[in-house]
Amino acid sequence: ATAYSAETIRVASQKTGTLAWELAVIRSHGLDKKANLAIDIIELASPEAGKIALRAGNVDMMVSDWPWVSRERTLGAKLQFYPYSSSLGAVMVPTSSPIRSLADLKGRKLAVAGGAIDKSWLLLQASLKREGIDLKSQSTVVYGAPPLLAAKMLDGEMDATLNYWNFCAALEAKGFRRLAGVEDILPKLGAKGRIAMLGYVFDETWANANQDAVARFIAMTRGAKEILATSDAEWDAIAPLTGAADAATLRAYRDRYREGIPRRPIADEEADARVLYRVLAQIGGRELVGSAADLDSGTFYHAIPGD
Amino acid sequence: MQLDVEITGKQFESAAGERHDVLTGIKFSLRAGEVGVFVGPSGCGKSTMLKILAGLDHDYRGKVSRPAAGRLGMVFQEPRLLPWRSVEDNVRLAAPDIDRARLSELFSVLELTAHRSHYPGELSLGLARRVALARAFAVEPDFLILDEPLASLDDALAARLREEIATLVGGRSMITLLVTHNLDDAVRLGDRLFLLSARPARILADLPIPLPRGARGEAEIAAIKASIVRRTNGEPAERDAHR
Amino acid sequence: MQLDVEITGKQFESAAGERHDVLTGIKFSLRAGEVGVFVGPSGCGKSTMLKILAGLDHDYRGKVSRPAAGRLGMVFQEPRLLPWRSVEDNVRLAAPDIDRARLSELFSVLELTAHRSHYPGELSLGLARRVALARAFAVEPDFLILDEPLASLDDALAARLREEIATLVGGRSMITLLVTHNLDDAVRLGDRLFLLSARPARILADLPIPLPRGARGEAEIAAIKASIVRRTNGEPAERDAHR
Amino acid sequence: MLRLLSFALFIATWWIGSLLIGDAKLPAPPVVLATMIAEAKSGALFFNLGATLARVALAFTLAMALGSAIGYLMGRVRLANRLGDPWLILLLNLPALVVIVLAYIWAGLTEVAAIAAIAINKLPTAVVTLREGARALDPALDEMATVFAFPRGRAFRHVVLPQLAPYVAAAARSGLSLVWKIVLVAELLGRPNGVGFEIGVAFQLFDIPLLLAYSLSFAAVVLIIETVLVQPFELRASRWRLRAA
Amino acid sequence: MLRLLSFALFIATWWIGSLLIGDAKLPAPPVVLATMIAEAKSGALFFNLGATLARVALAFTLAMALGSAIGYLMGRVRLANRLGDPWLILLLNLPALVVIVLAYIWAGLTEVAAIAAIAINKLPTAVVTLREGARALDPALDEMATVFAFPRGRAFRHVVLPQLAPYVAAAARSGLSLVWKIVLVAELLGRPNGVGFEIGVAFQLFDIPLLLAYSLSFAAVVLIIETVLVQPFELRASRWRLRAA
Ligand SMILES: Nc1ncnc2c1ncn2[C@@H]1O[C@H](COP(=O)(O)OP(=O)(O)OP(=O)(O)O)[C@@H](O)[C@H]1O
Ligand SMILES: Nc1ncnc2c1ncn2[C@@H]1O[C@H](COP(=O)(O)OP(=O)(O)OP(=O)(O)O)[C@@H](O)[C@H]1O
Ligand SMILES: [Mg+2]
Ligand SMILES: [Mg+2]
Repeated sequence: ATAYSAETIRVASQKTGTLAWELAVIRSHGLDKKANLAIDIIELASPEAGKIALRAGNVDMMVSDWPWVSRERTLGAKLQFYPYSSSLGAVMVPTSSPIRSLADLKGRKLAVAGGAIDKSWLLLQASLKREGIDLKSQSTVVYGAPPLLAAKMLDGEMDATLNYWNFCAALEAKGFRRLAGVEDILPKLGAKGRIAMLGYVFDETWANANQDAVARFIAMTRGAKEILATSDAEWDAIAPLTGAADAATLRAYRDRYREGIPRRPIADEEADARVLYRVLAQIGGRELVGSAADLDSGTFYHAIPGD
Repeated sequence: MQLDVEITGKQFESAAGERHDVLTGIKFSLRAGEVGVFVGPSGCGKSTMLKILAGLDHDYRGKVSRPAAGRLGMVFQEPRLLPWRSVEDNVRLAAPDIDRARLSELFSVLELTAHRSHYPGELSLGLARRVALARAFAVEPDFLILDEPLASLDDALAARLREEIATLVGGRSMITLLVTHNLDDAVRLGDRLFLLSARPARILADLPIPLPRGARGEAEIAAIKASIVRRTNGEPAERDAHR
Repeated sequence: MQLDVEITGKQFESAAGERHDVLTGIKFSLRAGEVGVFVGPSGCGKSTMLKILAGLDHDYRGKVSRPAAGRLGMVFQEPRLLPWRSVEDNVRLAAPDIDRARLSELFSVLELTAHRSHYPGELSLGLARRVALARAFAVEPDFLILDEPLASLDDALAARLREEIATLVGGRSMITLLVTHNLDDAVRLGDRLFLLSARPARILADLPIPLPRGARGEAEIAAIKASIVRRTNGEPAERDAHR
Repeated sequence: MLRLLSFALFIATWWIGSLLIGDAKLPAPPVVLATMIAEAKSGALFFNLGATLARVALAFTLAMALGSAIGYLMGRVRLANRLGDPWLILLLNLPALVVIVLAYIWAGLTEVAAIAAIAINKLPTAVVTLREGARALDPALDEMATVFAFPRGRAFRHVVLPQLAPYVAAAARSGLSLVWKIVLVAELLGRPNGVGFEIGVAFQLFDIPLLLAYSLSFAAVVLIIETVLVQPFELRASRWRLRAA
Repeated sequence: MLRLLSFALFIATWWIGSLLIGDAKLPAPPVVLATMIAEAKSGALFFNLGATLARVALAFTLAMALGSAIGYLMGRVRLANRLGDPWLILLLNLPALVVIVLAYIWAGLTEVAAIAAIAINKLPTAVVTLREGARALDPALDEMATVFAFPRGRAFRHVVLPQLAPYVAAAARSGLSLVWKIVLVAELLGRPNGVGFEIGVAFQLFDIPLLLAYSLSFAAVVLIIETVLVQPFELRASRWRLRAA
């Protein structure tokens, strides 16, 4: 224990999200004490709740994506982004499905999680467009809530689903085939590597005022990620949090999670984000990215030592 | 066509749960063309009886055989008009087949012509009762039940309406039941007069009125009335029997 | 304490939008202890006038000065009981200060003792009207308004209640207004008798009844009645004037 | 006139509020209006509003018709009430989310499932309201209709319906608002268009002007329907009621 | 008795349904019961149910009280109705989601914001129902109360309230169900506990037994309250109504 009280960082965490897993590891290993931080976790039940919490001033930090942060910045809210996970969605099909490539999706019933402005969905469309396929009009697209669509996939009501990575992992454990991950199509669109779509989002002014604490926070979470990356036993400890129904699912979660730990320099991340931002804007993600043609230059947070 | 009534018992259960008798011995028959008049103390069970005879209440002991295929017309003790329909519609809904001329005639006899398009809420009680009368007359009933039809009307109007009822009764071969507290009405309109006891009601006396309706002069009427008053006053103990 | 009334006009607008006159010339005064009786054809505007005098309707032309601090008791033309309160509660709610003995006495005079705990829906119309009477009496009014209080009651009971009203009126110095279609009631109870025209109502005649109430024998009453009948029949054209 | 004034007052309150709270937390009327116009120009507003209105109309009609019938029955027939009551309470207290999710699971991500789910959510509230209405029916008028041998249809139309009217009005108004609340959830969870879908998008983006633009468009549609259709009709239907003195 | 039978019938239908459709799509009663018991044992059920019930109780009371008062006023005073009506329609047709989001943004992710948002969602439906009730009040009884100089309180309690009772009952029942539907959204979006939070989690995990366990727990609570409290009271209060012959 230190003589002076630790700085408090309030973090919004979705109860079923990966951030909750990391926070559990941080707690159990006392990483927060070592970083001299008090982590105040605001548990929430839905992804959007974090945005409300940040806007309402109830938390300092939440997890979201950089297209949104850039959009908010052009609208006047000075938020910033720091990479958190490069786990991306994937297109899943049943094992025995005749669908062999993304091009085969033509004319099929495709369940898209997250709606028309989902980033993965826009990127998938963009990449297929380069092959002359307009997936939106050439296949039957069904939008819906991610868990619901995953269940629909299990039912066999859909031919394929583009879903969030955790639902894909669960499907994988149930024997579904991973047709393609979104990271696989990124190079085609001009990205240099796996990009971290998700990141910590916080207010610029707050971050500047608390640079040191933010740096310690990032370092601390890296520590937690390292533990989860190396220790299998740790996964058994957090298994109840993941809601994994069986060992196979947990294993799938673990592997995909490990893949998704961002390890690239932030400058590379930002460069790729710039490229993809244009792709997104082009494919009709105006709604998603807003009116600006380019990624807002202040979107990424650069003040972490060592980046 | 005939009405045969034998009600041996009718009970009500109050909200508090106690049961009490309302009718005990009601037994009579009426033939077509006859007017049966019922006179009895307030609260003795007259309306209850009429409800049974109208087929509105089946929860009684006994047997009632009503004229089978006949049309029923009834004037309830309260007007029971539909507040959201005009006077004319109230009548027409009960008697959709009535022709214009007859309707106009009815309204004119009952002095309702000025009120045809009014809603019941805009009527005086006397007017509303007249609408109820118009409705009962309009169906051209074979079986007519009148529960104090001439209450709340001034004497002159009441007398004219009594004539109208007499005409109606005389013109068609129908069975009529009339409840009234007005002996004058009773004697002028009735063919048979039933005196009822206090609750639980039973028929105390069944007095036929010998002369045909048209032939009754003021003197005869006075005589009959006097005899009835004598009878009813002879039994003062009855009325509070239920306490 | 005095009641001064001068209503020069009262109109109603029907739902269809037409306006029609209901009262034109109503001008009279009553002193404490007096009973004013109003007799007029059905629908002429009696209840409307009573409503104005009771202070329920302020939309009229003219001026009414009511007894200032007096308690008001009223029997409406329909019972207007609260269906969800027992007979006793209906009375008690209007007259919370009434003592047990007086209440029991009232119920006993009105032959309601057996019905104290009943709900209005379980009463006959005559019983309900008696409850309304009990309620008006129970408040021990200084200003009593009775709109056909004895309708729907049998003659014997009506006569007894008439006595009761006379006693009440005689015992307290109050102003009483009575509307009735029964000339007998009018002459036996009234001090002043107002004959009203057909709608729009105006006072046709203001007849003082000279003898004090207690002193009127059957012969005098018959004489007064006869004179009134003569008067009303002298003006047959009035009644349909509003058509 | 007064309505217009009141409406103006609303806009004024909103505007002042947005000035006080700040545009980020409550966008001012012109901002929302601009968004609305942009959406209208692109056609998206009408397309989505149309889709939602169609769903609302269908689900609402279905639920009102069925719910009123069941409610009427439960109010009149004691046995029906006894039997139906536990089901009613259950249905009443099942979360919208659960009903919608189950409907989608059983009937697929289809239009039918969505409309059925919405209707099922609204149904019990209509039942509950109409049941009260049926219980309050005046037996005296029933007796009148029996005596004068009103055929079933005539009795229903002229005797029963006018008595139920205020309950129907209450059920319809609050029901429409409920349907509208639930259709959004249904669209959010599994429909590819509609106001709910757009609101979902707006919500994901945290785009408050867009959120308000769509919400208020629907409210405006209802406001117009109320002013032009419902209220004149209501006024006509309640003409018989005496205006208070 | 009959209620119990009907309830048994419900369980039977469910069970058979789950056998036909398959456990994955509709878990059988014992599965849900087991989940319920597990949650109860861990204390989570009571904790979350308690949190939600507290919110429901507060928001419900607030909305019913305020909504009834406003509705009564709007039903009796024409001016109030004219002025309030556009606001009412607007409020009625604002999506729950929007109200909740705005409340959280303005007042923070607080308990107060949640309860206020829920109450605001329910308020207009209470207003609408009570307004109809106030419009249907019998002027004859009002006149009676005036003549006999009923003090305001007595007139309200003995003359007005019994006439409003069926409307209050309808508003309360359908209102409780609405509050319950909305509290879930509010908890989903910004509370760290409660049934809505758990249902959100269950949905993310697509754990249907958990989803049903929480949903049905609340329904069960309401069912018990209805049976033990509300219905006996209602029976007493409507004793004066004549049973149909
Ligand atoms: N609210 C109203 N709107 C329109 N017209 C009305 C209204 N109330 C009464 N009237 C009309 O005013 C006239 C007088 O009614 P009122 O009730 O005063 O008559 P009344 O003399 O008491 O008759 P009755 O002896 O039948 O009770 C009637 O013609 C009636 O139609
Ligand atoms: N639904 C009911 N429940 C309980 N008791 C009832 C019910 N209806 C009537 N009664 C009782 O039955 C008795 C007879 O009532 P009924 O209406 O037949 O009297 P009535 O002879 O028509 O009297 P009136 O001349 O006053 O109209 C009354 O004592 C009344 O209290
Ligand atoms: Mg009777
Ligand atoms: Mg009158």
